[in-house]
Amino acid sequence: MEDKVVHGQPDLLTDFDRQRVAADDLRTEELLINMGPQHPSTHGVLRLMLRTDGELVLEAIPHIGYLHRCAEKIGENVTPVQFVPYTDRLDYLAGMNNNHGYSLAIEKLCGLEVPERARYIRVLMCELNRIASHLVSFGCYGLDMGAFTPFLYAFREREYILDLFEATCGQRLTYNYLSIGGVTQDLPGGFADKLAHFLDYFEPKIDEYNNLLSYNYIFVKRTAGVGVVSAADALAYGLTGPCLRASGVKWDLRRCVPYEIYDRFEFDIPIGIAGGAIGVPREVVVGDSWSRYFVRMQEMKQSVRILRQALQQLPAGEFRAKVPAALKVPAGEVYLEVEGARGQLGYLIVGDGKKTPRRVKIRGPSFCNLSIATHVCRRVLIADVAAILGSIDVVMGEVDR
Amino acid sequence: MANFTVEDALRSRWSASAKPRAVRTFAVLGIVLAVAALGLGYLASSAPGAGYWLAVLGTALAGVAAMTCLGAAFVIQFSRLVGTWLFRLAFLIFVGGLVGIALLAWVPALLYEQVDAAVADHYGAGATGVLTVADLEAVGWALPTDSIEVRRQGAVGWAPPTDSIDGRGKAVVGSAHPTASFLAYALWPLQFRLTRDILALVGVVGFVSLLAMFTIWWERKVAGRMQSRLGPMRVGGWHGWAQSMADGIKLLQKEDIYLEGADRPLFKLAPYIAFMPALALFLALPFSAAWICRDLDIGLLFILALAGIGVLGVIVAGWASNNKWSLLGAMREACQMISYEIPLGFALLVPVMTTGTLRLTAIGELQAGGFHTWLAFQSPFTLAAAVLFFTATLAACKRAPFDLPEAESELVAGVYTEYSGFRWSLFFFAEYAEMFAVGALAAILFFGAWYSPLPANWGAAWLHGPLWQRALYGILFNGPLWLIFKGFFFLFVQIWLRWTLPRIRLDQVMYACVQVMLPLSMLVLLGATFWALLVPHGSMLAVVANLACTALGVGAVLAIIGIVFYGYSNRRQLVGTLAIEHWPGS
Amino acid sequence: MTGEAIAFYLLAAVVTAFALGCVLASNIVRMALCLLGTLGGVALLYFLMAANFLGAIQLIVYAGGTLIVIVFGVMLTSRAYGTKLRVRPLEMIGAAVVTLALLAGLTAILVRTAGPVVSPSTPDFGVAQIGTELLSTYLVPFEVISVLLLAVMIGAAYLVQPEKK
Amino acid sequence: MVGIAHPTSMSNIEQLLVAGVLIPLASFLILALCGYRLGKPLAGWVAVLAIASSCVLSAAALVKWHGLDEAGRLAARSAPVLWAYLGSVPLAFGVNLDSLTLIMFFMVTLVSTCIFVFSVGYMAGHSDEIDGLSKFHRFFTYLSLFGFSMLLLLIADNLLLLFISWELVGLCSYLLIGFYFHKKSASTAAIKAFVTNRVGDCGFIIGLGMAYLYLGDLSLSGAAQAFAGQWQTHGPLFSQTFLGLNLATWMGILLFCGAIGKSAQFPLHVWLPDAMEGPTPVSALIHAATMVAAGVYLTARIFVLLTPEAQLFVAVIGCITLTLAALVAMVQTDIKKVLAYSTISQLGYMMLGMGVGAWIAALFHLLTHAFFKALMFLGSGQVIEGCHHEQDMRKMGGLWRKMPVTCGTFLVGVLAIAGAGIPAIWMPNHTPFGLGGYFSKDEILAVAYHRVYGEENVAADAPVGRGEAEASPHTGNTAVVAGAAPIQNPKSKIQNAALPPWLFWIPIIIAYITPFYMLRAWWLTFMGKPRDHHVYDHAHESPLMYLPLVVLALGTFFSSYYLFRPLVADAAPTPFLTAAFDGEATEAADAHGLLIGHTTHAALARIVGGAFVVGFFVAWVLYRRGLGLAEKLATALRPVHVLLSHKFFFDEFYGLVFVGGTMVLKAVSYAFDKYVVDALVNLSALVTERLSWISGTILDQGVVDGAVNGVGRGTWSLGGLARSPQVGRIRNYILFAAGSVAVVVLWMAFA
Amino acid sequence: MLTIGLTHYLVLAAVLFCCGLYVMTTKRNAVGILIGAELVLNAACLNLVAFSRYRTGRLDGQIAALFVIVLAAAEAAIAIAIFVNYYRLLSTIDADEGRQLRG
Repeated sequence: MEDKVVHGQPDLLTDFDRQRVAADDLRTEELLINMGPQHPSTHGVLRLMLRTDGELVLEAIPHIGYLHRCAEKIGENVTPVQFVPYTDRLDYLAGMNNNHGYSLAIEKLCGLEVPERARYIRVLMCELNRIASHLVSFGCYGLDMGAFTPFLYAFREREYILDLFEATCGQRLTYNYLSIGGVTQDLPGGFADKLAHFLDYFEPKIDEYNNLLSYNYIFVKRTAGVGVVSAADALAYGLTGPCLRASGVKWDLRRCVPYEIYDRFEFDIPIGIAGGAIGVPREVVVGDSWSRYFVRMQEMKQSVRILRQALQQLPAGEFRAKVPAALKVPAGEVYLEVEGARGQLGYLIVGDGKKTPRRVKIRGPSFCNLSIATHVCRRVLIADVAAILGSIDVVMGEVDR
Repeated sequence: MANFTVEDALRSRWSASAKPRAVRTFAVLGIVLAVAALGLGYLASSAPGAGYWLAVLGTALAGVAAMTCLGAAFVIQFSRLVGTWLFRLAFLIFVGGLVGIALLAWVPALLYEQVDAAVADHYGAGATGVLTVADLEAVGWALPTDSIEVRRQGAVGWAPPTDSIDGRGKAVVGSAHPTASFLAYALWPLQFRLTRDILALVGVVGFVSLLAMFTIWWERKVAGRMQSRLGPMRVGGWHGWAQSMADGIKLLQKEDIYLEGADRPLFKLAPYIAFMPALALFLALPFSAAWICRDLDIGLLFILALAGIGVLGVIVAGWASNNKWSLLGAMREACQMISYEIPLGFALLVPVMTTGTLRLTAIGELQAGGFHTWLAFQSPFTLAAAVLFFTATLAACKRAPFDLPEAESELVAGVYTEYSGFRWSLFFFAEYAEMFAVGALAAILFFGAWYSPLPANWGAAWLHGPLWQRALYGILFNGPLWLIFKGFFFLFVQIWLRWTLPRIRLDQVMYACVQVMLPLSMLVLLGATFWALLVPHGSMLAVVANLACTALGVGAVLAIIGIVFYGYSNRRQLVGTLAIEHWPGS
Repeated sequence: MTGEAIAFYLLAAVVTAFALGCVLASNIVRMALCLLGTLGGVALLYFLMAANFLGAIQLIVYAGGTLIVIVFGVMLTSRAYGTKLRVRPLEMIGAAVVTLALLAGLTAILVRTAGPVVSPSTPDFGVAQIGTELLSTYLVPFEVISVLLLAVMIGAAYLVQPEKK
Repeated sequence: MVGIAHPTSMSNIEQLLVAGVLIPLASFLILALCGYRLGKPLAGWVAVLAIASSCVLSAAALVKWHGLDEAGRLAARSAPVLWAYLGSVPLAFGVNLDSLTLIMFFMVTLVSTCIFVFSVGYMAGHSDEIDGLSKFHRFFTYLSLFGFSMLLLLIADNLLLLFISWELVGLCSYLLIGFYFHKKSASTAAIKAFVTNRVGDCGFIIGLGMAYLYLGDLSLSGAAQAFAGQWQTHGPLFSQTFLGLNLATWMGILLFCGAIGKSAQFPLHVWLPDAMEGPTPVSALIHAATMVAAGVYLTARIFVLLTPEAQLFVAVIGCITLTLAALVAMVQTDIKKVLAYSTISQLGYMMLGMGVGAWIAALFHLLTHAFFKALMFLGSGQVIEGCHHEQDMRKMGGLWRKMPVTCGTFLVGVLAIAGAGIPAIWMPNHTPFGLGGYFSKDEILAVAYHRVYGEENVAADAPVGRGEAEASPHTGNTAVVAGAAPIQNPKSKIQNAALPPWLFWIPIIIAYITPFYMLRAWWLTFMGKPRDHHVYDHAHESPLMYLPLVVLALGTFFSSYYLFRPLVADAAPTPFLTAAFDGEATEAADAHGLLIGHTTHAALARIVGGAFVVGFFVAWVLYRRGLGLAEKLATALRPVHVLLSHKFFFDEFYGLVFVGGTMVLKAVSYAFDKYVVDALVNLSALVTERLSWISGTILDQGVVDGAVNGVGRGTWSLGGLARSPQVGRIRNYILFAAGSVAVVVLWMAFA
Repeated sequence: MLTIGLTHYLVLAAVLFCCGLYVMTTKRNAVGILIGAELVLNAACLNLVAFSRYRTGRLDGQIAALFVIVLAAAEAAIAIAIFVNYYRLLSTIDADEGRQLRG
């Protein structure tokens, strides 16, 4: 199957190709169009140069760098504790996960032991933030497809999560909560009840949204079979997270290379399934936009499962280890990846015994995921570009760093 | 400005010193004018001949001016009080205006009836001629009803008390009374076509502007409710009713931006090309059998033609913007439009074929016999044609899920990308006017036009009764209110779809048209033809089909009502069961 | 000066103005818009001549269909920043001379051969008559045209199909 | 004249017939739309069900019709439905309800039903997947469409509707011949059939145009009346001549051209043998039983429009055809080709019958022929299918052991086509005995005999001249006013003159040849020793396929004189311009059964009564011991054998003349274009260019002065201007056209 | 002058015709030529309807005009298809460039 893929449009999609004849008919001359950096469906300041032929996109080249803030360089000039807030601004939709990765990497380098309660709180926060991030993705994807209403629903649920975050750390977007050695403060009173309440409320909503959007005929028609990424391509382009799993690769760091305490929880890894299976429309191809979108919807359910278990097991105790006031980054090198909301978020930290690390390098999943865009956006319609980009779900803060 | 209200506007306009001065000026002026009016009135009572009329006119003018000035003084003096009351009643006034405009439908009809009857009375039935004021004066209000009935069968209007008719059915001509003279002067211009046309034009323009403003606000409210939010709430007080007006004012003040390299004249012209046909098609759109600006024998074609021309404005806008997104939008519009006009036309042919006329009033009149006589329920094919028509009009009006020309998530804002301010709003006026027009067209062609679901002949007795009976008849059985209601219903369905469905891709739009709707509409047309040929009216099959389709229609209506009631009674539950009270201090 | 005369002269002025606009415009889309004006004016003239159906058809088919196809064609075939295609002045002069000569000749003939002004001899025909005529007297041309339209449809689809790779 | 009728006002019989036509159409639509989903056996059974119900309906109609008296039959006809006006000519479509329609309808549906059933078995054995798509349902789709169009053709009461269905059956024929279109020979044969038929149809449509123009009415009855009126008033059809023949004759001949093509008459017979490339059921149904007979049917329908000259033309064509085809059939080795040529030959007999005025006999022969030829084709299909698609008779032999039923039923067909029967004079009770083929062929020959030799007998008791025709009560409903002043009889000399004798004698000779080649085919296939054991071992027969054979064999038995002929005779047109002989024959036949003039039959019995015995005997002698003797004979008569086995070189001749001719024409026109037109164009361009070059360059250089430069440039641009008509600019062409118009207009205006 | 008769319409049609002709002869853009042709056709239609109105008293002129309108639509569709092909082939819409077929 791999060798059949020629230009990102596998041959097996013959009847979709047949439908595209209409698009081919409008072929006239090549047009260079600037999609972004202020385009509504590029999710931030991504700029795509589209070489189109009428409505048919021949090539889409991403131009990045509009949100570059020298995050890595800053990381080399501030102490690890000071750098944690900067990580919030990488993937600003899932700040907790960013904090988490960096903290884990520093802790590993410095050999710090994190208290048990803090570990659970970290998992709670990461999974909640994953849900929040996927909700944004879900809502915006609907918006990209021209369905406005799901966006508002998604944001309504996200509000509740942000309320929880606000109660926990006082912030709604950039938390600086998961810090080196644990979390900055303990959970507020009554948090467990609120969270349990929220989970009970939220879980059935996922099915509702599936019925509302995922199985909508038009939505399926728009997304299924569009932007198919084969497993081989996904691996070759270094795709991670939902984008990789949608291509049928069962790879999730939380399960495959367990970090923190993820090995203590039961959860499944949702992957892309070919059309015809239960709950999957017939038109769906493994690795298409619908699969990427739907993997996120299923991941929210899994996160709810993890949250429930973590809440049950949540121990009492310290929320933070004793961290020396003047933490020195020991000489050495550590590279650590966590499963962020968008994929594998990696931190490479090289220390040389000073207060500041000598080198900080961040592997942003969005950056790698975006690299597939050119490959996939060949001979698709302009509307499909929005569908593909939305399903890749990039956050420009992380791409540009 | 978040809390800007009408009250604020009223309050901020007047500085401390200006207010008493204005009040004083207006009060004095008012009193002077009132005295003048009284004097002229005195003169009028004694002056002979032409002087009498001059004095009467003067009295009237001076009286009106005096009332205006005194009123102004009062309003300014008690501006806070008035503002508050206005503020409270504002929405009522707004909605009342809307309804009033619709009700005004009757007023011209009423007056025209009087004048036509007078002409008929004077020159004989069916003849034409020009009446002088004196003729009208002599006729007065006592007009025979039978001539009215002959000329305006089924029209809603006012009829004089029947006791003023003598045994021969002729009016008893009373002596000229001063009120009769006023009326005669007022009615005299109405016998000319030009006057009526100008009045109708004014009505149409007023209706379209009000309609667009109301619909934009309504759409935002509906969208809000669908998305578990409130929609506009601030401007105007009650549920932000003045939002569209505020937006309009804002848009008027905005800078009119042109792009460097845009084709300026075309760029400026395009919104008008889009707007004018949308406005003009109301000229041939009957609001009821009596209230129509021009009852064309090809009314349907006329409306179709104008709807087709309006598209050109959008296309030209896209082209003239010198923006590739706009260009793409324009191309989408062009190919979508050309494709969907064909199934639209086919679907339209079905009622035309069934009724055998292109005159919209004639098509409407055929559906007077109640719910089951509505054209959509005549056969399975007319029902299918109604559905096809509605779908095609969605595409024709660029409404979701066919809103590709402006597809904001794909083409930024499509053809409207480079437009701002008033020109931008003109496109939206056109769009909403057209939406209402196709909804009304659907009602006229398929869903009983201006008739209520009740058979009109149930109220036939009221048609000749006193004014209140005739008004009741107009509300219950037959009248522009029903058409407006139906038009708004279809408009609501369009809004409903927009906030529910994702957008279709271009190739799917074309596929849906060429491969699905086109053959389907051809089949429906063919089926309707054979139905008309082979199933005689009143045969068993026809009756069964009619009843089945009617049952379907009734079911749909009941389902919608049921859903509405369910939604309304469960409105608290639907929003969400979670209420996280905020932590203290957060 | 009857109402008809006023309307005619007004419409004639509009039609001529738009036709001249077509002549003078260098931008192809403007030409198309002027064509729209001309078509609309001619349609109104049809209304004036009591050919209501024809007027409406003119608006629907010409203005709503043909013109959009033309504008669509313009968009497909000209870049937004297209170079102006101008003809040499000599050619323009030649064309002007020829067309003006033609106009002069035609007008002269028309004026010379004009009979007395007679009032229109037709009753106002309705749509029904046109339909009856089309399906009886003019059945054969009607059918031929339907076949032609089919051929045109296939031909147009064939012409613009993408070349096979 | 033409009443507007609501469809429901049709009589019962008409409704039955219309339903019978529409059911196959419904089946066609069903199969075309969802035939693929119905799958392999089901799609076939849908078609069978449709045609079988048509058959039942037509049988019911026939029974009803049989029970009606003359008045009831007249009453059963309803006014045609007005469809539209073609100019001033009303186009009304209705059902042409008469005995011929009914009996043909019944025959077509019955034969079709048999063949459809057979096809289900036949096609099931074929793995017909092309490009991954099964062709099974498509076959039945086409068959259903054919059923519809053929039946429509039968009930058409209007030449235009007839033409439409005529073209529809042609289309079906084309589709079905080319059914195995991946086979080059099949697609070529399909195209050949289509093109050849178009040649004929070309004539037909011109004839139709003439009918429209001169008669002003395209309905069959209306045209006949108008024709009569023309004759009476000596209208343009009769007064105007072209190449010595009057236009009426030309119209008849042109209309008959359609029949020439469809019925594979000389010279357009070449397509039918090739059409055997189609599946065998198709050959049986379309190219033997029904469609090719449509030509004869058409001739029968337009018989009243044929002048005696045109009739002679028909007879001559028929005679030539039957001779050529029978001769060729003698040497064919492909079993289907033999049958194809025998079909052509029999069609020739029918046309001959039509031409000599044996209207009833020809149609009677059509009916009997339909049965036995369908029977034999299906038999051959059974053989071919059983023998692993082997069609060469030389490789068969001895198959009777393997396929007894086929063998027996085939023999019935052979006997029928050979005209096996015992003439009345040799029967003790003077009642002849024989199969249908015997009676029908015999009657055609008898009529021919009369026309050649028995004219004096006939002239006495049958009116020939117009005057008598008017007076005769047989004229019935024709529009001739009795007692009208006799006008110049437009009938030409040959009306009263006897036909040339060879029109009688050649068919007689062929009547001897027919049993020969038919028995040859049967013997080579079924009798003797197996010559190819591979084929022999494979041979088998299946009940689904031989059941229809049995039904058709029964039909062949019973399609006899007593059952079919009276019905056909009912429908015979009251002779108007026809030779009145047939009227006499009808009278006689009705009165005495078979006694078509004792003398004639006695003479005939002496001449051809034993023809089938002779033919059979010769064939038996020749092929009794296999092919050896025949091959020796072929070597001995080599030139004749070559001529016959190459089918008189018709294909080669056409290839040379028409295809080659077109090529030559192409070459000539190309040469003309290249050497004359282009040369002229180039020359003028060259001259203009030279001129401008001379004026621009030579003069300029010759005169050095700068002032002259301007002149030179001017000349150059003038030259350019002069050249501009040829630079290919559309605008300039328009300008020049407009300029010339302007000159003319100015001249008109001011001169 | 004050009563409108046939000649008025004919003169107007002549003006329209000449405008169309001028457009056809002076525009290099192929679509422009098409627009000119449409003007010419409109002039013809106007003539037909005027004759029908003022001379024949029958519907023939209107119906002929109807056919002309339909044919013009067909013509435009084919012409645009050809132009699109032309544009693909030559990358320009300049009618003067299409000269490969000249003698």
